[in-house]
Amino acid sequence: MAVRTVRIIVTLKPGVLDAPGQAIQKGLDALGHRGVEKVRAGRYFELEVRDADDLEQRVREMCEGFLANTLIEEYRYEIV
Amino acid sequence: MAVRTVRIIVTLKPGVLDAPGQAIQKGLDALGHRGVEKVRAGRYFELEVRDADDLEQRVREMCEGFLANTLIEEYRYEIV
Amino acid sequence: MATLDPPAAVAERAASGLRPSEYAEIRRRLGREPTRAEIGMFGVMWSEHCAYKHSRAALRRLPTRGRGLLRGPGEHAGAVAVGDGWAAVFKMESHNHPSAVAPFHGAATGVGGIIRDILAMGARPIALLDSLRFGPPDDPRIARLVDGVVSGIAAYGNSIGVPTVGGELACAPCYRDNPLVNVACLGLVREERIATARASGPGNAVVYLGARTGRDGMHGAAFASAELGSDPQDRSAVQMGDPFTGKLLVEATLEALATGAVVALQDMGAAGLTCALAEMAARGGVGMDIDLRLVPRREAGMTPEEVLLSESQERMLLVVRAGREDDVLRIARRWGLAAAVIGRVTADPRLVVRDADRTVAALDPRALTEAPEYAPPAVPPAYLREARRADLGALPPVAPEEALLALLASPAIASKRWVFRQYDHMVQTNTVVPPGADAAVLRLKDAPPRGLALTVDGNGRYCYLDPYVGGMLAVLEAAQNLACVGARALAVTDCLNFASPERPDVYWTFQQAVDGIARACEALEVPVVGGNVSFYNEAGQGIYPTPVVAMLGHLDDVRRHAASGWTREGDLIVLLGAGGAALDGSEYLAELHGVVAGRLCEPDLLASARAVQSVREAVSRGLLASAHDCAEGGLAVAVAECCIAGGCGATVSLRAGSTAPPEAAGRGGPAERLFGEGIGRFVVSLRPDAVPPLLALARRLSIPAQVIGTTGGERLVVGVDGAAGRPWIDLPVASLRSAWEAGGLRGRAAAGGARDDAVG
Amino acid sequence: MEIGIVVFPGSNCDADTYHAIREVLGRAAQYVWHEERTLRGLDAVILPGGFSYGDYLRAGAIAATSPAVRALRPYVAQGGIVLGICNGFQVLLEAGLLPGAMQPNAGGRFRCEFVHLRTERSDTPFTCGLAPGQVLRIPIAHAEGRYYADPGTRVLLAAHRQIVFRYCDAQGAVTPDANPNGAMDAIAGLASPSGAVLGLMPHPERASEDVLGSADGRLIFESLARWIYSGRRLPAQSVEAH
Ligand SMILES: Nc1ncnc2c1ncn2[C@@H]1O[C@H](COP(=O)(O)OP(=O)(O)O)[C@@H](O)[C@H]1O
Ligand SMILES: [Mg+2]
Repeated sequence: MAVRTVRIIVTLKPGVLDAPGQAIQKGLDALGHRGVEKVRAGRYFELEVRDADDLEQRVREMCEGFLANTLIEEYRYEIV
Repeated sequence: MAVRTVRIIVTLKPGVLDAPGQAIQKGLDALGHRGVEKVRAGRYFELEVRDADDLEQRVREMCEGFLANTLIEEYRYEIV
Repeated sequence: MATLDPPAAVAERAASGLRPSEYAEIRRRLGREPTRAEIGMFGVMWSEHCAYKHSRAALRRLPTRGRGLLRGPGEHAGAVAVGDGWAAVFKMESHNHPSAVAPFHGAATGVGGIIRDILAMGARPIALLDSLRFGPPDDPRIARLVDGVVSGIAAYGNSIGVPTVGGELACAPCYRDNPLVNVACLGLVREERIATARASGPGNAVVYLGARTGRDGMHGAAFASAELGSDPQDRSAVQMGDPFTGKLLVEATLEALATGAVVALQDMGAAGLTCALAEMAARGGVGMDIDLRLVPRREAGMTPEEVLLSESQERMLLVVRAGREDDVLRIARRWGLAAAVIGRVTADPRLVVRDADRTVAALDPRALTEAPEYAPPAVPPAYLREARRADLGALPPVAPEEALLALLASPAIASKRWVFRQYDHMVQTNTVVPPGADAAVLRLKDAPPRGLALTVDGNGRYCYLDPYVGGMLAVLEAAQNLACVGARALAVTDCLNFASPERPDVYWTFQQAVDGIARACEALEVPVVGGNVSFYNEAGQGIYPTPVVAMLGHLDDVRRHAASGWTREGDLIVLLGAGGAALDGSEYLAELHGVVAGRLCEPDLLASARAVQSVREAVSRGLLASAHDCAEGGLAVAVAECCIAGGCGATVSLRAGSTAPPEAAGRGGPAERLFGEGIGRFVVSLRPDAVPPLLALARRLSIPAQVIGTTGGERLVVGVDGAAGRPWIDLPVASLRSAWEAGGLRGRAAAGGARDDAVG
Repeated sequence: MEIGIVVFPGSNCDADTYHAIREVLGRAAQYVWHEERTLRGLDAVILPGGFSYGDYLRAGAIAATSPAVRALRPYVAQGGIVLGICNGFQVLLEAGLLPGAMQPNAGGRFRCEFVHLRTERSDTPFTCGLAPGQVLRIPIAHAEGRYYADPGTRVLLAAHRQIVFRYCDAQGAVTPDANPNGAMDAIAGLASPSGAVLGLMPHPERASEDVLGSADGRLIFESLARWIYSGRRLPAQSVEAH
């Protein structure tokens, strides 16, 4: 069966403090990179998954149940 | 001046040990998600940057000098 | 047997890093041209990092005998008896080059590597120490490097569950492009269960255990044996650590050893599988027959050479009794580790490496392990004559209070809390004295009330000015630090960081430093049980000669230890020891005047040993409320540190001496008396009624002792006996503390948060 | 009496906890392998600190998928009591046995140091030997200990008195300076409404002997032993985060 690549990006929900993002912004600033007004930090996953009719449904399950903590994080995905 | 959103994904170069990816794959397996053949874990950054003529050049500099360690990581970006 | 692969091509020969004379020697030993795999194996095994080609002769100078020594150099780490049948295994190693190019992963894998050295002795790793050198931290690039290294050590040590209980950190411009990252590890094992790396028993299985082999970390040993350059070849040398797998490997290995099925074992560190195969076979005088196809791999399409030379982390090689392989494989499965029998021990001392039906190497393993030894020329560096002349009279005046605050904020002296707070220093619940003291103290859970103490010390600036004296001072300072917590020195391990040994002036400093370390260890009667040499540290200008010494000590009763802070009002402060105080090579000259110069005076080793003994005895007899040695920054910094540590002030009054104004830096002047450095001086505090027994003890050991003040109040006041007018120093303890704490955070803001670790 | 200590791959405070219970407290303890599917017969279960599965996703996330953790729900439903220490707390959150989530510490770094805790509730199996308001000195050691819950949950936490320990200063005052990681409401210890499940960021097993600088953590284990010994039982309950 075909294998599909799934790209998932998980970021903090708006309103949840993004301390790593802020630290990175400071770091860029200290290195002299001006004009960076905001940084959001997140996680990226690239999955190779065997194709199935319910692939999209399964990807959502993986995200909600595991890859993202939906209490504080949101996710988006792309199946290629 | 206009502010542009830059999306950056940093992943380990192929061949470099991806311990997080391996652990996450095991976790998905334990949860009964069959058919996941590979997981790559990476980092995601979303920057709001003031536009400039050399924006692309500057994004590359931020990636090479700070956001990614190009010895072991590769990055891709998208300016929206 | 299948036929041997054809000889290596000329290009492969060239890529191996071997010299023409070495290649000729290999041909002579083999009686033929080496194969492609063999040339690769020789290339790594005869690299400086693995073979100690330039250092072996000098290292023989180090004393390796001593009370309680169970295993000296030769195995992975030395072992000393610590009582009740327990042995301590102790070793230090450098990870300088990898940390320069990938601070986080370089430092992390350094921790993993030294932990597996200890594990290879059959010991459970129980503590880590880190010794770090960087360029000046005010530069954001350096701040990031520091941050990456500290985070890497934290990430690996914390996750694998071995506490980092102490260390040191200093900065100087010479380390700007070539930081030093040295890590020491201590392990514990029952004496009768110390493991060996000596393969034996023809027919026994050679078992691979741990992470799968990938292409990462190719040529790491060769990398550590060359100068850091901009060569993109450097890039393939970075290894990635996985502390999670490292932890599983520790547990699985100890469990496997407990079954009694394991005959010998070794970690796959530098030079990977090649080194483990060759060394285990050579030590045992046996051979091995190995099939590389059986090696668990992470990637498809790896060549035999890649499998042989990969430096993938978290792997061990075990020799397992024939018929008991399953005992080990079962344990590996339970812990989720890859494991496989990849070959057998043979009686014939030949290492035969096959790749299915091809034989890629077939040679006597000793040919690989007995690398040529070089005795390079050694001449004193030209800079010495100039550097040893320090014209103190010409220095601009600095007020003592200003100098004290600046010294407290200098990276070497300032608070390291921001560092060790990131290290789990309590896991395993043995830490009695955490980082922040002169030495860390651990209890021995299984042999109460015994304890162990650990410290790591070295001063590159001293060694730059006089490597022989500098080497001695590193050892003495370590012994002093142990004495301050009440421990008796048991063993030393060292890490010798130098530039290229092929430069005669560098080599001279190396020999001198080794000699100095040896002399001091002999005087203290402490054996050097192991260590590591890191050459070619010369990115940029070349580093100071930087030997670093880690010392292990023993306490009969761990509850009888001391700390440096004064906590009680009304105690008397005594200065113990005969050491002089000079500004030559001092932190004061470097920090306040940007001068690295002076002539170090050679310590009186026997007097130093007696001073160390007096303090240790005083602590273990319970005479002292606190003990601290005078190190960087001299007496003034030492008393300030005691104030800060205990949160209590003091009034100190020195004997009247020269009449120079307090700002002057001349010989014998106030600056020298306050900030001059010199080994063999301790500041202790005690109840007035304990002073007579202390003085009696000092007299018995012929150690000068002098009451110099009283604890109490909220200020530190340092003046001269009978002098009128304002004292030299009169500052609130709170100001001392804030200078010291702020200094610890210098450059920190610039570090930011994006690191080269994978997730989050 | 038998206390089970779950061992995950990557646990590193399992042996410390075992030592505290066996050698310090003198009570029976046993290790429970993470693949165990039932926890029957155990008087209490402890999820120890460490880096389960390397904590490579979010801390505790992978361990939450293990059979032993999935067995916690029925175990608690039948009256069992559970203590999650540090990584164990993170696992309990990820498994939904306690509400909320952990985020990286406010300073962005791992922090290992002694802190003070104020006891907010002393009617749980783990605090029954403590007085309300009692201040304990116990170390923390974590990188992700910044507790967060959404506003709705926060209201429920208060309503159900789920906050058991808060970070405070030596005098017991809850101040921003005394909060080492930026945790919401200075939460250091959080329980299910009945008190049967407690998540605790600090490490009581590291402060159970004077020689280690504090024996305050022992009071938590002694409470647990007393609770079990007295045969007290919590009513069987539904195991929801609230
Ligand atoms: N890199 C480090 N890692 C851990 N602990 C450190 C580090 N650097 C310094 N420390 C700790 O800070 C304290 C002060 O260090 P240092 O000034 O070198 O002490 P000393 O002069 O007595 O050798 C020691 O307890 C030491 O263990
Ligand atoms: Mg000291």
